[in-house]
Amino acid sequence: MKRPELGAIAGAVLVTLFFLATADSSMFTLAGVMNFMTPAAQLGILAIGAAMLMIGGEFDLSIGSMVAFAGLFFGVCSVTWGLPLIIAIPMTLVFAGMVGAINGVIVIRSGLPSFIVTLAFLFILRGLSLVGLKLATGGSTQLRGVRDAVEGDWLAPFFSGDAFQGLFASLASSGLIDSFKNGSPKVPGIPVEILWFLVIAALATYVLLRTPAGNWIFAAGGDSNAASNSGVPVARVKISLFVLTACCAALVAIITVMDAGSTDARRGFQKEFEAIIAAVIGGCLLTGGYGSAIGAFFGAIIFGMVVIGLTYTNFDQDWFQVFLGGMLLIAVLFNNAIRKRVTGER
Amino acid sequence: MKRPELGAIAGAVLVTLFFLATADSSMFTLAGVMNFMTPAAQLGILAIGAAMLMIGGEFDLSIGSMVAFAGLFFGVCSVTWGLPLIIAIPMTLVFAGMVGAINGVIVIRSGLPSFIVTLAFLFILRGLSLVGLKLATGGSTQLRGVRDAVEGDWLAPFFSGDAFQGLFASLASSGLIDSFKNGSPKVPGIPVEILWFLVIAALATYVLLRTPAGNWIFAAGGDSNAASNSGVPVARVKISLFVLTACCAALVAIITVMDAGSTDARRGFQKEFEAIIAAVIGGCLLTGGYGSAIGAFFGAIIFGMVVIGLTYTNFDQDWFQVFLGGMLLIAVLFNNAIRKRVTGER
Amino acid sequence: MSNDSTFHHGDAPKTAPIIQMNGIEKHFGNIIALAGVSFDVRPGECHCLLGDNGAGKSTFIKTMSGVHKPTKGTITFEGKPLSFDSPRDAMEAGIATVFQDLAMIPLMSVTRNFFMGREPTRGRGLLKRFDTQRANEITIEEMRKMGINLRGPDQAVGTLSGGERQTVAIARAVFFGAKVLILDEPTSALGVRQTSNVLATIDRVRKQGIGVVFISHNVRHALAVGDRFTVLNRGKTLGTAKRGEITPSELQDLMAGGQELAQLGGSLGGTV
Amino acid sequence: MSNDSTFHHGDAPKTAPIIQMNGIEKHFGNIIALAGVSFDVRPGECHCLLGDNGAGKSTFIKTMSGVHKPTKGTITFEGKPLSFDSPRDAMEAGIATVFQDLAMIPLMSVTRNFFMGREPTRGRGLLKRFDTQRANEITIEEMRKMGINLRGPDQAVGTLSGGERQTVAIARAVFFGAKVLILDEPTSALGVRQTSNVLATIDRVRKQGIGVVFISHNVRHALAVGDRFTVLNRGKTLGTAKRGEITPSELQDLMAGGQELAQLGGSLGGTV
Amino acid sequence: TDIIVVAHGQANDPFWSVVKNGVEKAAEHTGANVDYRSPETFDMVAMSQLIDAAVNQEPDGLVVSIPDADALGPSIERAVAAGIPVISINSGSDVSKQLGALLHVGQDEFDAGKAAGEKLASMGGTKGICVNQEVGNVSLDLRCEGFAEGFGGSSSVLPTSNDPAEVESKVRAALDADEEIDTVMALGASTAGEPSVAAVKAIGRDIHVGTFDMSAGFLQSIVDGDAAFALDQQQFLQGYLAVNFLALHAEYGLMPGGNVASGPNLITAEKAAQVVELSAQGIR
Ligand SMILES: Nc1ncnc2c1ncn2[C@@H]1O[C@H](COP(=O)(O)OP(=O)(O)OP(=O)(O)O)[C@@H](O)[C@H]1O
Ligand SMILES: Nc1ncnc2c1ncn2[C@@H]1O[C@H](COP(=O)(O)OP(=O)(O)OP(=O)(O)O)[C@@H](O)[C@H]1O
Ligand SMILES: [Mg+2]
Ligand SMILES: [Mg+2]
Repeated sequence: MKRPELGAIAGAVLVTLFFLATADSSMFTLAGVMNFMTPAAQLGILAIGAAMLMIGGEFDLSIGSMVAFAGLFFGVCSVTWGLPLIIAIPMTLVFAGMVGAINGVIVIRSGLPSFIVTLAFLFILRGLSLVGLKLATGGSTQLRGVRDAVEGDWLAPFFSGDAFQGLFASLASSGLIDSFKNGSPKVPGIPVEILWFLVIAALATYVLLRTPAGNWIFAAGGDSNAASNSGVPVARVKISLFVLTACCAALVAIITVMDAGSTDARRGFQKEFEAIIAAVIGGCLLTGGYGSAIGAFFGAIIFGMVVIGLTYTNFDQDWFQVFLGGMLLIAVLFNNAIRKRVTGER
Repeated sequence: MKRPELGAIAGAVLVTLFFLATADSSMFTLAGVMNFMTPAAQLGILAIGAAMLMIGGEFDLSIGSMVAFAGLFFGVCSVTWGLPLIIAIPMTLVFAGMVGAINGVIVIRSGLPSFIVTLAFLFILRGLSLVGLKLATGGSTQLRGVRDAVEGDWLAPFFSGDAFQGLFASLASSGLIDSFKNGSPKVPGIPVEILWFLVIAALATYVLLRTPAGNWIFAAGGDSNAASNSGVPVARVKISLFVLTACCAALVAIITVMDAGSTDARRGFQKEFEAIIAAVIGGCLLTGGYGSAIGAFFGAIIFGMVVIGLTYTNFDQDWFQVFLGGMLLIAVLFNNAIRKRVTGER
Repeated sequence: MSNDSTFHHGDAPKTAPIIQMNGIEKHFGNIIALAGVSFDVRPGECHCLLGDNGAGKSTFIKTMSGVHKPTKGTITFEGKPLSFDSPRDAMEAGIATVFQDLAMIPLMSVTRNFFMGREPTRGRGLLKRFDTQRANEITIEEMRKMGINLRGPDQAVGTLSGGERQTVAIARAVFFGAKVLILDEPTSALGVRQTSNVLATIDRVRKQGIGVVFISHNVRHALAVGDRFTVLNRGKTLGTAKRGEITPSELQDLMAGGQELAQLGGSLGGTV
Repeated sequence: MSNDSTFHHGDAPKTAPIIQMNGIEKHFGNIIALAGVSFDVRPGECHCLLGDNGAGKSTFIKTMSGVHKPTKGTITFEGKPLSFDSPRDAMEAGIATVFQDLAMIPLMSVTRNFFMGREPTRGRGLLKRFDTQRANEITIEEMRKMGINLRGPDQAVGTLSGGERQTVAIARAVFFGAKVLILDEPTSALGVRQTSNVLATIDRVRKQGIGVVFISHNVRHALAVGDRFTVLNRGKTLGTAKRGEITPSELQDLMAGGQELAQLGGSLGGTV
Repeated sequence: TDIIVVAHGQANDPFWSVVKNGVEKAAEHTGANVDYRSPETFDMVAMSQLIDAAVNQEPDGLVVSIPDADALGPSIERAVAAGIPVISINSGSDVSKQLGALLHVGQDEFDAGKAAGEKLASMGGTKGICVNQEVGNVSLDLRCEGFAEGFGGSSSVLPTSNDPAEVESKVRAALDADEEIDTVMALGASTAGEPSVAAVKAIGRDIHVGTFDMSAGFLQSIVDGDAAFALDQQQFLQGYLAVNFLALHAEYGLMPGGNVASGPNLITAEKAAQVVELSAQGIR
């Protein structure tokens, strides 16, 4: 009962063992690990937001579209309007947060399930991204030039590229990590999204377990009626969670847009789904009130590892989806069995 | 409280009024109505299955993939093996039902949320469809020739084409309904899926409201623990519902494959989503124990009307998703307000 | 406490027990809820199960009605060893239970809850259907007998008051109770009138030869209808006493686990 | 019923009421749950709210604690007209409530439930955090005072027995009760020891000048601690009586809505 | 004049947005009232219903793409029966005539794939992967099949999603896992092509990357020498010409006598620089 993430950790170990046995050895070199951790981290940032919202008893299906929409907004800020990052990034986050708040307010006011409200926003935001992109570019569905626009901005290294490049270069030159023939390290540094992922997972865990707000989130998701009767400001908590989730999506948008240098209308497609999967693998209950950020952290890693890892194996890639589904099933079954074992019967 | 479908009916009226005001007048001609009712009926058959499962407290995210998978199976039965429909159709239904039962048994045995289990099957079935298609066709992802294979089978008219063709032809020749310049009626008959849709909606309503099994479904979804303590065979009820949902998907697969004459690996993509949307618009609670088949019926009609209806209006396709989302939101908000009004505060 | 209670009818019957539980243990993970409890019910008797909060009473009757499987111990039903796989099995064997949490579905109507799992049908073959009309009539009638006049049989249970809800659960169990009727704190949320109805009902049912297991924290209620009293403490049986062998204050002391009560002596005349 | 109860301390205080409710009505759709109820609580008194099942007691105290907005009627708190927008408002004004359904989250630990909405913190600024250790200590201690020894403060409430759960809710309300303490059938699931603790607690709290609203179906419990008694029937006030002005059997008749009880007279000595 | 375009690609698909831009340009030039419609996903059943909906509105001309002749055939035949002039674009050149369409503007997906495969084989490729961002979409699958045939050497399909980070990681993983891969064929320029180039760059091996369709970013990579070529089918023309033909047909009864091949058109380093700007505007 007490440790939702236990199963996810066990699942991660299981998946690792599976790939150690079946995948090409390059998967677990430093470069290989960075390679599958990058998409896992991008998904994970979304998944932690989604997990907190799920613990609070709600869903947000619009986060995938939000990635596209916030990406567009950020792209317009920096390319079209030429704003520096110190303005563009907060503006994007505030803007995304506002959309999240609208989601939240509609859910709370109407009493409708968040599933259906945010589903409407899934379509609306996706559609607006397309319209906005065409307006911004004069007809194309891709907005380019972000990399040039943010070049040299002092904030850029925090949101794109690789961190600790100096360290890695010196490690490579001293032969501690692999390097290319020309002497540059195979892994130039740690992609910033991985660092963000770690920081956000730690923060979310702290908030959930060590602050009054965390208690309110669990309470609001466990039984919003009982929570409100006990004095928890349920509406405020839930709206804040919607804002937080939207901001997570916006952060992912900023990072990926700066990394790719461009954004298009299909960014973040179905990420809402993957984020929920990762959260559920991580032990969150769909009914709310139970789960953990650490669980979502490992859930995202499992998902990322399976998606990318299968490419390292010799399986016919036509079977990709079959394996993905099968491994998901095995991971959650295993995860569930372990949790029941460790924490006693429910 | 007592009539979940009230809001959906009101929503359907609202949407109809909207299109009467904005759409091309041909939308509400006989041909136009048949045109939007056909996808609504295909979606509706899925939605009624999904609604019953949701009332029973579970989800099935694999129905979209099941449409592809059952379509492939049916295609192989009739094209590759040349079986007559009287054998091919029951085989397909039994086969789909078995997969549904596997879903159900895993959910019940493991105690995992059905969301995650059926999600795994979403991938597995989609992947198997791809692999199976390639095997059956020798490398292509499209299996063709179903129309020729079933041509002349006495069962074919029940599952494909239009019913009451003679009636419509005579109506057309007597000028009661529109006809093309060459004299054939614009509407050759009522597409069979619409008839199936009506029959299934009526049956499902009967089962839910008038039989012990219906009571068990509501009970199992309302609180499976309390239901089981009161003597409801919860496991049996839920597994049967999974089977039923899978069979609904297989029926849609059979109808669409025979109509299209072909099947491909992307059939039914995201239909699980749309079916759940329709059920929720129709007043089903995501938490189970509340909803109706009639609601899902009108939910599917609303959804079908919006999707097809927008093409009868002058909106730019770029704005399609924005409108779709907006109309969904307005329909459910309206629906919710009406229901609260009519049934008193919750 | 006077002994001339209207409900008392001499010693407990000497017939063979309908159900006999021997050395039942139940563990939840590393929590031991029951550490070896033996208990039996005979036809026509009301056997009270008493004990402090958390003593294990609910857990025990749940093993009796098929909800939990005992970790250890045997159940003998009408002389044969038996193990119930589900509450439905127990029900079909003739055990009806009012659970402490009532096992009601808030979103469903009173009638649908009343007949949940055992719906009356009309017609046959494919036309066999839930006989709503008869079900409604029975529900209204049974509730009236318990002293509750429903607004309508299709009111959702979730909108009933606590006591009304409890009455539905009791009326249902009594209606279907075939051989054993188990009541877990059935009167806790009931008003005086409803309580007296329930106690009278227990008496009536018992006279029909049904065995009743009655859990209560109210010493007076227990003494009013009980033939035998078994006291649980921390998952163990403290012992069983027959009616008349034990005084109310002895019983109350036992139920409190032998610990001192707060300064209440005078005001409540010895029985809380 | 003797009048020398340990809990009785003369007439109700004559001070101004803390909270005064006037002509409260509450409709749910077309169901009229309250049809004009007036009620007040003064500091240092225990005002009992009595009535049959479905009389509207819970609905009434929910309007008092900010859960429902009354359809009609006025609330005066400490002399000023007031309307609570949420339970949190009422709580901040100093009203603590034990709801009949307890308002607990089964999946959360006892401590987290105990402090839900009012967590003690340590540190400040960004480092302000939930002081788990102190919270655990307080929880264990307050539960012990009520006669429950918890296995651990991190046990999930969902795994507690019915009575243990109720005790958590009461201990919580008492701990936070500032000016008014509302208890909706707090002793319904409690054992004798826990009940006597709760009654003693009500008395202690009242002596500190807190006004207590106590709902019960148990005439004896009500008489043991009540200073005034208001009886509801079908959403209307039947009248208010001071302690000593009314006999137990009169009170019981009132609570039963004036209707006859099943043949119980002898066995329960007039009070169920 | 009213003209309706029903295509199988969504308005937010970078490839199809160019077709749509062509449609809009033609509408502007001819003054016709044109609607572009497509199903929400690659869904042939839904597409046939959209064609039916279009026919019900009795437009003066109908433009369709035909990725599945079996599924769409009856609806197209119904349009023809209703006396609506039909032009097919993009896919379906083989069945276009047979179903009653007046002509076809486009390029055969299989042939295009074959051309690309041959080009890459001629650059020395022996082992290739085909990066498919939408497995099961028949027109994309055909491109892969064509590629496999034209390429001759060993080739396999790498299924991915639309997410650039995932595509990049997967291509990297595939390249890491098999040192012999020397050719990457992407099925869409911005979704699959650009991340493939990034992956190849990060891994530091000498690998040829080609793509179907174009995006400004990918073209820039061609200019910079990081990628080999883009296979352009000038889909702007497919939208523009089809609408134009039908508008002229409605006004004057004019119609060209045969199919128009809009591609394939290989964009290599020499030509890439000129089209970057046009691509950024959604014209190429
Ligand atoms: N599912 C469970 N998991 C863990 N512990 C449990 C579970 N169910 C009950 N317990 C524990 O077992 C003990 C006995 O609980 P039970 O509900 O049987 O008590 P009870 O005698 O019915 O008490 P009450 O009179 O308060 O209803 C309690 O301490 C409780 O915490
Ligand atoms: N949300 C609601 N919707 C409709 N009716 C309601 C609702 N809540 C309460 N009622 C009705 O109002 C009446 C009063 O209910 P309430 O819970 O206040 O009774 P009570 O006096 O607390 O009874 P008990 O002693 O059984 O707890 C009941 O008849 C109940 O059916
Ligand atoms: Mg109990
Ligand atoms: Mg009440």
